[in-house]
Amino acid sequence: MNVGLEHYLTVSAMLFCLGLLGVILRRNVLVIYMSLELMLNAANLALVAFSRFNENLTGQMMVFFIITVAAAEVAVGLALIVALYRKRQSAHVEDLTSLKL
Amino acid sequence: MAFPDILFYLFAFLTLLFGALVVANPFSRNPVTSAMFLVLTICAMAGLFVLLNAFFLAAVQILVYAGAVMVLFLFVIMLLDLKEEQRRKINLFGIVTGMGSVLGLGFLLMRTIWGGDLEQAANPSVIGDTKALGLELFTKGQFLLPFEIVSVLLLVAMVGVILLSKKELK
Amino acid sequence: MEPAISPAGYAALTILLLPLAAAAFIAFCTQREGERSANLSIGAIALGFVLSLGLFAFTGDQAVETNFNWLAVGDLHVSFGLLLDPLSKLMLLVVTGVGLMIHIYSRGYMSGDRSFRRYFGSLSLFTFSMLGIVLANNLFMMFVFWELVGVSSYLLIGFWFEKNSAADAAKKAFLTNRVGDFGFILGIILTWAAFGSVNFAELNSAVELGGRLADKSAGFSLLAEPLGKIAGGTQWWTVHPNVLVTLVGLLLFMGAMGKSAQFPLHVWLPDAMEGPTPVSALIHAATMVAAGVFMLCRIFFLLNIPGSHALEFIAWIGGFTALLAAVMALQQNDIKRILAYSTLSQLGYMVMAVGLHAPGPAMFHLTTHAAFKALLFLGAGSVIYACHHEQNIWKMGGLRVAMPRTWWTFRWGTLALCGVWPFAGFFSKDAILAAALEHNNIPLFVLGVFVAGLTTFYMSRLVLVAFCGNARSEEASHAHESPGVMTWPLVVLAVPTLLAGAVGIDAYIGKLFPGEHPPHNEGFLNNLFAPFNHNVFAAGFGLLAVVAGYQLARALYVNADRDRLPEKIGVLAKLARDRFYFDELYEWFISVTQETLARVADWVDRWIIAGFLVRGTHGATELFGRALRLVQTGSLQTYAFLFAAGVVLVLAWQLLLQSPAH
Amino acid sequence: MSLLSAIFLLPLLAALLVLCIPRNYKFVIRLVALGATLASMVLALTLFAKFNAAPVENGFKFVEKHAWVSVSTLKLDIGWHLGVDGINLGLIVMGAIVAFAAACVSREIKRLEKEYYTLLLVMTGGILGAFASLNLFFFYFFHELALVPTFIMIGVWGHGENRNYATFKITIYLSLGALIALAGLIALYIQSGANTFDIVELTKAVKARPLPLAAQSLIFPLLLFGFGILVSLWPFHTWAPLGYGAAPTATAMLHAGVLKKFGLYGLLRVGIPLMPDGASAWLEILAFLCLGNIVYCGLVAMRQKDLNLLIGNSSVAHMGFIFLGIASLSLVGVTGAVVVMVAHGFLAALTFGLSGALREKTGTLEMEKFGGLLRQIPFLGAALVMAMLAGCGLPGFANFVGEAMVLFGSWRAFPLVTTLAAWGALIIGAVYMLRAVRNILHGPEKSEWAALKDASAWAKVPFVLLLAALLLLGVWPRLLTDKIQPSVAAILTMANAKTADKAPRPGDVKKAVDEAKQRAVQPR
Amino acid sequence: MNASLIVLELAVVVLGLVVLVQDWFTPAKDRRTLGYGAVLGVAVVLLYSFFAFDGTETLYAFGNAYVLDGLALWFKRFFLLAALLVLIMATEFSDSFESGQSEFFALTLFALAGMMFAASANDFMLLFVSLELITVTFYVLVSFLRRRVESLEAGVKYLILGALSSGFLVYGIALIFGSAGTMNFNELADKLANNAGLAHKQLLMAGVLLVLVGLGFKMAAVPFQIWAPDVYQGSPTPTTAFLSVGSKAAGVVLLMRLLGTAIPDLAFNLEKLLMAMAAGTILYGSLCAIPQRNLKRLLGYSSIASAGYLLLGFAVMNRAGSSAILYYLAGYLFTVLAAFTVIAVVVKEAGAEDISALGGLAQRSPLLATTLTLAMVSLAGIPPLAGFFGKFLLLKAVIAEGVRWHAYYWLFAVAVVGVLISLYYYFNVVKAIYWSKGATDMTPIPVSVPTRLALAVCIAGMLWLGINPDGALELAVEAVKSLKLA
Repeated sequence: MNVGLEHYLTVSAMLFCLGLLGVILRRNVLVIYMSLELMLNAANLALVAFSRFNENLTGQMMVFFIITVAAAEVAVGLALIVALYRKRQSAHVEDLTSLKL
Repeated sequence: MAFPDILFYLFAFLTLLFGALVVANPFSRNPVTSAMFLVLTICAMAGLFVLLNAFFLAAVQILVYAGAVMVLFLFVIMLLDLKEEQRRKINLFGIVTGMGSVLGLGFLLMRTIWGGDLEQAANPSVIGDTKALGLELFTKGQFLLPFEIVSVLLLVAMVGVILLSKKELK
Repeated sequence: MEPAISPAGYAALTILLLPLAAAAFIAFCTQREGERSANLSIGAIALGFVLSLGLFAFTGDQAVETNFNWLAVGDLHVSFGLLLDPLSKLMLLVVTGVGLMIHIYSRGYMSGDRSFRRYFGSLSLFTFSMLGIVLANNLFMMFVFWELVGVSSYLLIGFWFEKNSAADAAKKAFLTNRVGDFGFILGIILTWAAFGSVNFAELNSAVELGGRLADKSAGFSLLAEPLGKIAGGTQWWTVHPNVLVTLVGLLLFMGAMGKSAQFPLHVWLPDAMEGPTPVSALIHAATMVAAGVFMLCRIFFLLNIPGSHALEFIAWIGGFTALLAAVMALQQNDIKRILAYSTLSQLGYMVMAVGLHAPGPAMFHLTTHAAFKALLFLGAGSVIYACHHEQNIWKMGGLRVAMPRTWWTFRWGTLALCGVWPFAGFFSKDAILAAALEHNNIPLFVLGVFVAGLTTFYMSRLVLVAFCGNARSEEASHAHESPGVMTWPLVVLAVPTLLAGAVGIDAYIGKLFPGEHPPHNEGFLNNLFAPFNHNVFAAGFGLLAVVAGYQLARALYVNADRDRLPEKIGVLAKLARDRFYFDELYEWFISVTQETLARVADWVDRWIIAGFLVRGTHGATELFGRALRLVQTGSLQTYAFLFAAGVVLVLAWQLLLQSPAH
Repeated sequence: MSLLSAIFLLPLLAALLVLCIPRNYKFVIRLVALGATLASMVLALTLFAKFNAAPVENGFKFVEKHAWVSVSTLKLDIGWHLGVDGINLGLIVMGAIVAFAAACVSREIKRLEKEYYTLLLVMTGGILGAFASLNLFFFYFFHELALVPTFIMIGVWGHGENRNYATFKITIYLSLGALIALAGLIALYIQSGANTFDIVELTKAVKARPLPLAAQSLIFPLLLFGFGILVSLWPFHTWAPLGYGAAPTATAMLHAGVLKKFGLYGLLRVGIPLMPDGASAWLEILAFLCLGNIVYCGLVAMRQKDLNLLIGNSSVAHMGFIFLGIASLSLVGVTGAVVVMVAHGFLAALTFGLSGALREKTGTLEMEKFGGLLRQIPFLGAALVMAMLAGCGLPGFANFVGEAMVLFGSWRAFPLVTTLAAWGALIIGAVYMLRAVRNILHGPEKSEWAALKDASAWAKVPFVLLLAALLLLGVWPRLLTDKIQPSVAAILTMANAKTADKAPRPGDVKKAVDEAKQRAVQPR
Repeated sequence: MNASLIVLELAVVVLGLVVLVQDWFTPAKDRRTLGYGAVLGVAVVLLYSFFAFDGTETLYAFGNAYVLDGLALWFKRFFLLAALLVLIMATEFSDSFESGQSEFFALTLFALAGMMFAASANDFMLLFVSLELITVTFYVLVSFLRRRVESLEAGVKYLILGALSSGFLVYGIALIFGSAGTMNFNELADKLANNAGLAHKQLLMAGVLLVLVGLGFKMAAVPFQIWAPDVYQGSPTPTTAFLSVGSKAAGVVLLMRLLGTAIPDLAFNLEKLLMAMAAGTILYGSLCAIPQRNLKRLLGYSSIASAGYLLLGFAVMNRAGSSAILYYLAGYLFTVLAAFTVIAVVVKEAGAEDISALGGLAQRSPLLATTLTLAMVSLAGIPPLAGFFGKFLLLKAVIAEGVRWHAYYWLFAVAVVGVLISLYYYFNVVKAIYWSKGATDMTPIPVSVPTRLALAVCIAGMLWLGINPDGALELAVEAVKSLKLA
């Protein structure tokens, strides 16, 4: 069987699920954040694959923007995590429970 | 099986393997490890991008993602002096339900992907090299505006990072 | 459509409204001038009496109706209507005449009471209401004034409201009357539903017509349908018209039961003696309690519809009340209570008379009774006044010397009550006994005669104990005659007590009820002996009973210092003294029915509806909210999981369940 | 501003004015409130005097109509439409009088006067506006406008330890009722096909094309129970005694007296005429629910120890008569129901006003604690006795006329219910009313109340006013019934349009008798 | 290409830059003036929007990626007004920031720009980018009080969950792009209309659903509501206010475009899902709020419930529903901003966010008490305030659909239950203002003139929308004209 769109999408979907799994199961905020990057990358893969097989560069343009946005997001996010770590001396999500109910 | 297909399977396997190791590494719970595997994942994906003729993006992926973003991650990890994640009590219920929902999502996505909806060109000829993308970006109006907005976004990120990580307060 | 009003109508209207005006004026305009209030009140009723006399003298027997359109909605037409016919004119005289004496008497009796003003205000209000009943030309108006009489008697009985007993008695009187009114209004509604009118004249012509036509109860067959609904639920079946007319009659009679204190609604009357004595005289002897009998006479044509068995029932209720009350009177020691039971007993006579198809004699007895019973009550009041509000006859004695005028008038009243010839009571009682004989109702005749004997017995007991013998208490020994403002009314009332029997009242009323055997007015002297000519058995047995009763009383009570009757009749005496435990029985009955229902309703309200259902819903909602809120654990992991689960849920819902098959 | 709109806009404007007055000028604030309600009462009385029974098109007089919201693309057309006929005329006049009385008794309020009078005026305006509106949207709008001040007033100026619970209970209960009714009204708007909230237009549309049965049987119960909750229809009544028990005097007067009639009015104005078939299925059930009010709540009232709870329950009980009258669908019964609506308005205001005065003077309403008060407070006592007697249906007061008419009118349709209702009216009502009089006013004087003072001359004004109204209508009911009757007849024509009543009516009998008479006179 | 269409956004961005730059030249104590300057600037832009555009015709720019129609213009003005009021609040609030007052204003303006772009998004790429601009800015705004751990915690929670939702959104866009081959809404709609097969593609539906996830997150709709209470509570009050109005509205306008412009032929399939979401959101928000004592958190739950009411309008998916959404949002703007302004003042004064901080407010500041009461009453949906008419329109739209399908009656019933429950907690707030016991501090609370003005605007808005809805409703109807609705 020739490698086609389905295959790329399958990889993408699996990667997406892996990222999601990380977000749900890991307790370290940084790792969670990395897992989120995995999910974005999965989307990127899907977009590039679609772009290729639909003969349409728009998808790739989208990836371009996603990467840029992700970079900005990561910057802000990490700064935030650093700030929180300074306060809490922890990057564990269990420790983030002053807001609840 | 054609050579590109073999490459696809290789990179796909690597991507998923490294991705899995980002999420769950049986040998180390250190975030650094996760970060390093994320770099590897990204690199493997760049390979997939090349297979998809998205050369520019493959380069960007490595330059921006593996280069800049991941370095940022590592810096932070180092900055925070994170120890290996202590082994806390494993929440079995959480793991099971979490796995359950992720598997559910996976099932649904797979079902959708293999549902026969896909249309694909038989011999795709699109090549996403720098020139093509550059032309696309700067000649088509539809990308111009997002581009400009992203610049504002970056400004916001800059301001935000400064604000959030400034040590002393004015 | 307002009809022209005749001069007689104006007069009637004036008579009716004068006391109301007096009451209103007293309520709003006199502040502390008690005297002026009394004068206003007396003036109003005096004027009314004069006008009534004029009406009585100068208007013919033809009924005159005056209608003011009061309410007209759909099929319900109620006029504020005044009906002047012999019946109402006679009652006008009774009410205003006896009322006038009582008003005058009250000025003396109530002098010094701190609520003098209120007393006369209420009295005038009562007079107004009573006159309203008398003059009403339709059932609805009658009911209106019926209720007003109830409420003004409530005010008067509870006049000394600081006394618990008075306050309770007022409440009891009102409530018991209300039970009667409940039947009354249902009866009125049924009548209206059947005939489409509440006007007496219209009803009468409809009934007459129904009687003349082959269809004997033209209107009543229509009642079958809604009644069937009550009885049969979904099944529509026809109730026999006879049942219906009887039912209507009995429901209307319920009103009379309440007002005229007929068994089983008799319990309020003795308690009502808690009111000032003139009030007892006015309300519970002469007027209010007579209203029931008057009403029965008024609607006699409705009770007398062919096929109705209401009258039989009424007769027996009346007879039973007469007997029961007489027995209870035997063992009372309170002078007013004895009179109260005696009133009950006499009302029983009247009701019995109506039941015996003899409304004429009933009205006759009502009239004479009004005079002599008012006299007796006022006399009792005089005694009480003299004895510093001592009411126990065993603490009196020897009053005949100290209070000569009271003694003489009281004795006349007693004679009339016992039915001694030639006092008025003899004639009216005789007419009733005769009616029983004429209808071949021997049991009721025997009962009537027996009660006559009992009446003589207990009244003789009263007179012998209270007036004769020696004073048995400090108060009694220092008693002296009451002031003239109190004794002169006694004297005035003594006149009709002696003479009313033979002036032809029966003949006057008889014109109203042509179906019966109307006696003829043959002049005073002839009338004096008419009973013996007419029905010698009735007269003879009546007198015999009097003699027997008096002899028995004399044997027991001449110079007695205690009651020796209980030794003779044993347990019956105790039963009589304790009023056959009707109050206790009712109290028990009410507590097991109404009070229990109220308790249950309150419990259901408190615990089931407000508690379980409302608070339960509220609690469940809040609980649900609190439970749901637990989702917000604050843990990012949980949040992420829930988010993911939500995504899966949405995708699964839409992609699996809502697959676009169409 | 026309006469009709002035009646309720005046209080609303006065509310704005009060908002602008500094809070220290308490006297001025009170004066404005009194003045506004007085003016609106006078205007209402003028309206009443000007109203004549001459028939007009659509049956409404003093009509005022403006466009308000009209968006054709949404098929949304809400117009400002005011008008009176015999039914709401009495309610408006009654409401205005009660509002003035409520403003009078508000002297008991001693804190946050500015807010209080603002809310009172808003409530007044809302109430009167609801009754004046011929557009269902504004009908509902003004009702809600009046409802919220109710809640807040109970909460802020209420009495008793149950105040909180009572506030929330009444808020949620009444809002539930209002929302259910709103659902019904919107459904009516949509399903009538007329796409209008205008009552006149709706009536026309339904006359031309009756609502389909399915729609009727959906909408009518919504209206019945929605409005029913607002009127404390059994078993949705428990908010009422509790709420009134906790409410400040004026609020209880206005709500129990006037605002509560909203649901009944709505049922009569909309539910019965527009959905005759939907109604016919429910009216029998309604008739039995009435018994819940009349008998059951009467029994509950018998057990109350607190005067306000007693009055509250009795007020619930009185609603039963109105429901019964409406359920009877007879001219006499429905007219009687309207009379009771008006009469009960005065009565409820009077009783709550009196109990408020009593509480203000004694600080309690527990009947056990009183006794022999008639001596100390002859005026209030006498007024209370009169109110209680009016409450148990004594002739001479307007309530009697209405209740008697209801009983007369409903006999044919529901004999059993009528019988029990008469029992409730004549006996149960009398039991608890007299019990209250007995416990509070009669009996031996108690030393702790020896210093009690009767109401001052000014304080008597509202009570005299209300009593006078009750007596006037009781003595001269035609003042009201002649105006009500044609309007009710119009409604009943619609209500009975579909199912021709084959059962003979009292009038038929009279006719038959008359005919028989004619025949009898003719020679054989 | 008609680049002049973005003049409003451009002006806002420039204003933000000016504020940032001007910061250097402004001494610390005068930074407040920057806030007022920003307010003034936004006001000018808002006014200018009325002169520059009338929204009667649909204008496109940037390769049809940017659309300026009635809807976009309506929402732009909405966002401008919201930002205006938020900026006033922020200026008052800025004392509590240890640093970065002017950055706060500037970031608010950038977020505003993002919202305004979102209002005009006609392309998934623009949708994504503008949404990210909003989100990323809010990461900073939420955690602005970095001295307070709650603020940072809220920031991290918003960050992680926001990024998660972005991930789903992006994946959804990818799937849509993959199945339709375009990112433009108009082109997608055309393809859907001309290609019946496309409508049946599960891939497209999955993509739409994932985009819905992203937008649902913005709106705080169940099951993506979970972040809202925590973030609302932890954020600085002006941020919370902007979050609950602006961010939510951005989600709304994008969802409207998605359903009304991009996939009008597919939207019908989502009916049941949207109904379920609406019902769930209303119930969740209402139920959870019952025991809530923290004011901002309470408003967080209330904002969830409001999202539910908005979803009612989406569920009916017609002109009446959409215009009702707009109307409701307009009322919601004034109401919520009034509430948050009062809360900001009170919280600053009392130092606590508990509902008991309102004790004695009636005495301490009648203006604040009245405003908050009106806001609560309006939120509860009671006339004559804006909330009533908005809810009325929504409920009417729902009942109208009931004729077609009876399930809408049940949806209405759920809404009624929600309204009833919400009455309970809204009146709890009113209760706290007027009759709670134990309020000790009775010192009057000073209210500055700009705040008074803001409150006056809010009250006027609430009353105007409640009493004279005709014009505003006409505007809303005009605004949704460009959507392809039944």
